[in-house]
Amino acid sequence: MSLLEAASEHDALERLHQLGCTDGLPVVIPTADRVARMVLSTGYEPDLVLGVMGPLYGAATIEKVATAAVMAGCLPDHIPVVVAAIRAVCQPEFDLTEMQATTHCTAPLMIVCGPARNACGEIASGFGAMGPGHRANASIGRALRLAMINIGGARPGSSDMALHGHPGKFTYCIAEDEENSPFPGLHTTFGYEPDESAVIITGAEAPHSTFFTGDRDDPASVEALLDVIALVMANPGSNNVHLRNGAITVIMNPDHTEVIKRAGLSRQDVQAELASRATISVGTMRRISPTFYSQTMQNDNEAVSDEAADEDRIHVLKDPDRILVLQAGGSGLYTMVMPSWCAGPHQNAVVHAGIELDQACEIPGMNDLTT
Amino acid sequence: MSLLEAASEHDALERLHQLGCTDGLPVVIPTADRVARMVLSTGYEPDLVLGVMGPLYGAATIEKVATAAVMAGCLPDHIPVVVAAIRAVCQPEFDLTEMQATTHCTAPLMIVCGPARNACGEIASGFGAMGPGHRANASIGRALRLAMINIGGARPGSSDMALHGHPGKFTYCIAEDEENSPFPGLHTTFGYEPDESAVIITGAEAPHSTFFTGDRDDPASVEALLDVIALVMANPGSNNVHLRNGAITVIMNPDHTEVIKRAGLSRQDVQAELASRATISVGTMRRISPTFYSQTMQNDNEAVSDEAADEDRIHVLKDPDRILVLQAGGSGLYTMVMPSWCAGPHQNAVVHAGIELDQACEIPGMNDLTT
Amino acid sequence: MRDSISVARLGIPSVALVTEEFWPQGDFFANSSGMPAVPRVKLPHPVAGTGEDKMAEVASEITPSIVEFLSS
Amino acid sequence: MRDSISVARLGIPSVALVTEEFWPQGDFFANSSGMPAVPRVKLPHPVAGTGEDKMAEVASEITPSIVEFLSS
Repeated sequence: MSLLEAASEHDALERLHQLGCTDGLPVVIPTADRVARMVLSTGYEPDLVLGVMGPLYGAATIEKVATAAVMAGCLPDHIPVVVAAIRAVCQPEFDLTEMQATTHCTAPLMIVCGPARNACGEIASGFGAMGPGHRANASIGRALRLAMINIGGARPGSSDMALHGHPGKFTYCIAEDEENSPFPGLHTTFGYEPDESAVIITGAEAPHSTFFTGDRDDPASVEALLDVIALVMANPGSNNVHLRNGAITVIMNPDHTEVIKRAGLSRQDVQAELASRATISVGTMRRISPTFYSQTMQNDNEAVSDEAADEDRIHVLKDPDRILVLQAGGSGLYTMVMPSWCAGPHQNAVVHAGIELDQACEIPGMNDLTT
Repeated sequence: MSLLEAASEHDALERLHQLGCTDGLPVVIPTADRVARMVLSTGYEPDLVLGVMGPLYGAATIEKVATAAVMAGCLPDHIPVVVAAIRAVCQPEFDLTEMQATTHCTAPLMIVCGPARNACGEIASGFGAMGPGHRANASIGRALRLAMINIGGARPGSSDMALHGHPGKFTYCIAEDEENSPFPGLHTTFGYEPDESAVIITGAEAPHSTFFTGDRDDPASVEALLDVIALVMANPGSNNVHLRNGAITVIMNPDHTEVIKRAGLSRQDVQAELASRATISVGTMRRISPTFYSQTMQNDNEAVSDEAADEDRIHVLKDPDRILVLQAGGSGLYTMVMPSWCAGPHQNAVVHAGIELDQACEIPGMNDLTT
Repeated sequence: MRDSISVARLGIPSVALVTEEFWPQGDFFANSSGMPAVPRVKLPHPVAGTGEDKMAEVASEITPSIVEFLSS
Repeated sequence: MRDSISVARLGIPSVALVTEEFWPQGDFFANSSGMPAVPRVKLPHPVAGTGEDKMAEVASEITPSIVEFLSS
């Protein structure tokens, strides 16, 4: 790795901006010393390759990933989550190269589960967890993005062809609110033990706000909640409706999971209900997509022939397991729904990787990267 | 203003994180010298008050705004847009205090129009303009947020009660693609001359991706495009549907505006068509909002009585002028729709302020804040 | 909360009803408005959507403190 | 573009059709894949949705260069 030189940290920052190595915001300058200490905190050798990141096909070595983490503003506490995230997105099922290159706005959404939520710097799962003010969330999510830029080579308009993108392409990381959730940890549905930690990653649109106010006196309240979430999942603009078979994330606030809990529904029940309710009519598809729809439906398992009635309904998702249902956020009226890209060879597969909390050696003063 | 002291810039950064003065990401340390130079670049006195920002009711002086801009990573070139944005959001019609305090995810979306797009540091309007890699967009949008945090006092879970927020609360700033747009500059609809510059601000959700592929051989193509955008505007999760009368932003890519242009529609035509098509059925509202809907509809002008049929349709927006229609983004299949919050005394009024390009004195080397 | 502060400013007795979850925000507004002692009563969270019985129970629990504030 | 590179790697003659707007991305992929000279033909942008006539016109314009690439 060749080293750049600069007269001051601020000259270095300007240089990194000019080289296109930032996301447009200030970074911590990845001096050799800071990167070396971040590498040390991973517990791995600097040249260990975690995966290959397209479209540049750069090798994501521990050293390069540590560099991205330093630039993003991470503390050594955060690095186990960053390492796991890189492992996850480098799995072939994630189609990272295609996702980086697509014209769709998709960005990797990181969901952190298990004890790492606390051990790795208090990753927020409550009020405003997808907004500013939470250093762990902000810098961990950004470390993945800076790796995608500098190791994977994503640059807007030349290699990253997102028409508009969305602000989650700066940083997009939350923790599950496991303690207050009626559901078991989301990671357990992917085969992890409750006391293990994992990051679950899906390519996602920005969150779509979903308003619902319940009424405990009305036993049909849960039906209304499931219906409005399903309607947002089936929103006629999303790729899920046009391409189907992607993944959709549903992040429910505690008041909404309370409605689910009172109705006695498990996570699997919610997934099944949402998959069954999220439909769109053949007539709407013919109206909004006269050319594309008739071409794609020929390849679709859910055979809808030219003779289908306008009232017939098509399911938006084929696989209920591709609906990620979890609790996060403060208590109130909103659930968040993230539609997705759905394209690429694996059509928006969800990936995950275990977070290793005992990998790093404890080094006194290690969290003090800032001197 | 009292000055904090630190042994190094990195100690200062940690201190600012601990004090809750950042968004969780690294900032440029606002040293007295850097702030003074940024103040100088505004062309105003440091104690000029641009407005008052709630819920802390802090006075947005030029010096404090310059401090936010330095922290955000702005260059002096960017500051005229930041000053205009602060003026805009401090207008009473914006309901800044309520917007900062709400449980909804809303964030101010800045749309920059006129020559300032180029004069203030090449604010991007093309591929990936809402994502990373564009310094002017990223740092101008973030300067407004850091002012909202540090002058306005927004902190997640105590004063800012957004349940989840969205990543546009870090930074959310784009330019209009005026040169390639079939529409006149968006600012001209607010009374500015084409050669003037302005920032238009609306409290917005994150962008909702809207898929559409046209067919030049099909004269009904424009109908399909308008229909799918209207359906996304009327998505049953959004506050616009439940509270109505907010603002909705529609950012069309060049391929989609081409369809509009071929059909001979003006911006006003598009606004009128969308306002007329964006409807939801009484039956759907009764189903997804059994309690809230029956309460709110009593106060609604668009009188829908208990005797209304389920098939009757309600308009989502009352005022077509609150649909902001503009072109931005790369060429392709997606338009972006931003629903909104709709609450507050002024129900999501759109605000704007002129950008003064001749205010700052030219000072040699002024853009070199980085030494 | 803000309404209550505005009303109190006009010299009209007022009490803000604030749920537990929003109590810190209430404090914040009271302080930033320069009326740190503006009367407020704490409700459990959430209240909305919890049903008639629960709301009646909450109402009967808090009414005495509201009356006390308004008559003091 | 990536498909074309994969096919070319297998030794099967291939040409990528890339629109003007995506030409830089094509270059990027060709370079990052270590096949900077992988054959590609430039199309106007956009092609999709521009109608039968336009597509026929584009097709007749580019066919000779595709044939040339494949037979060389």
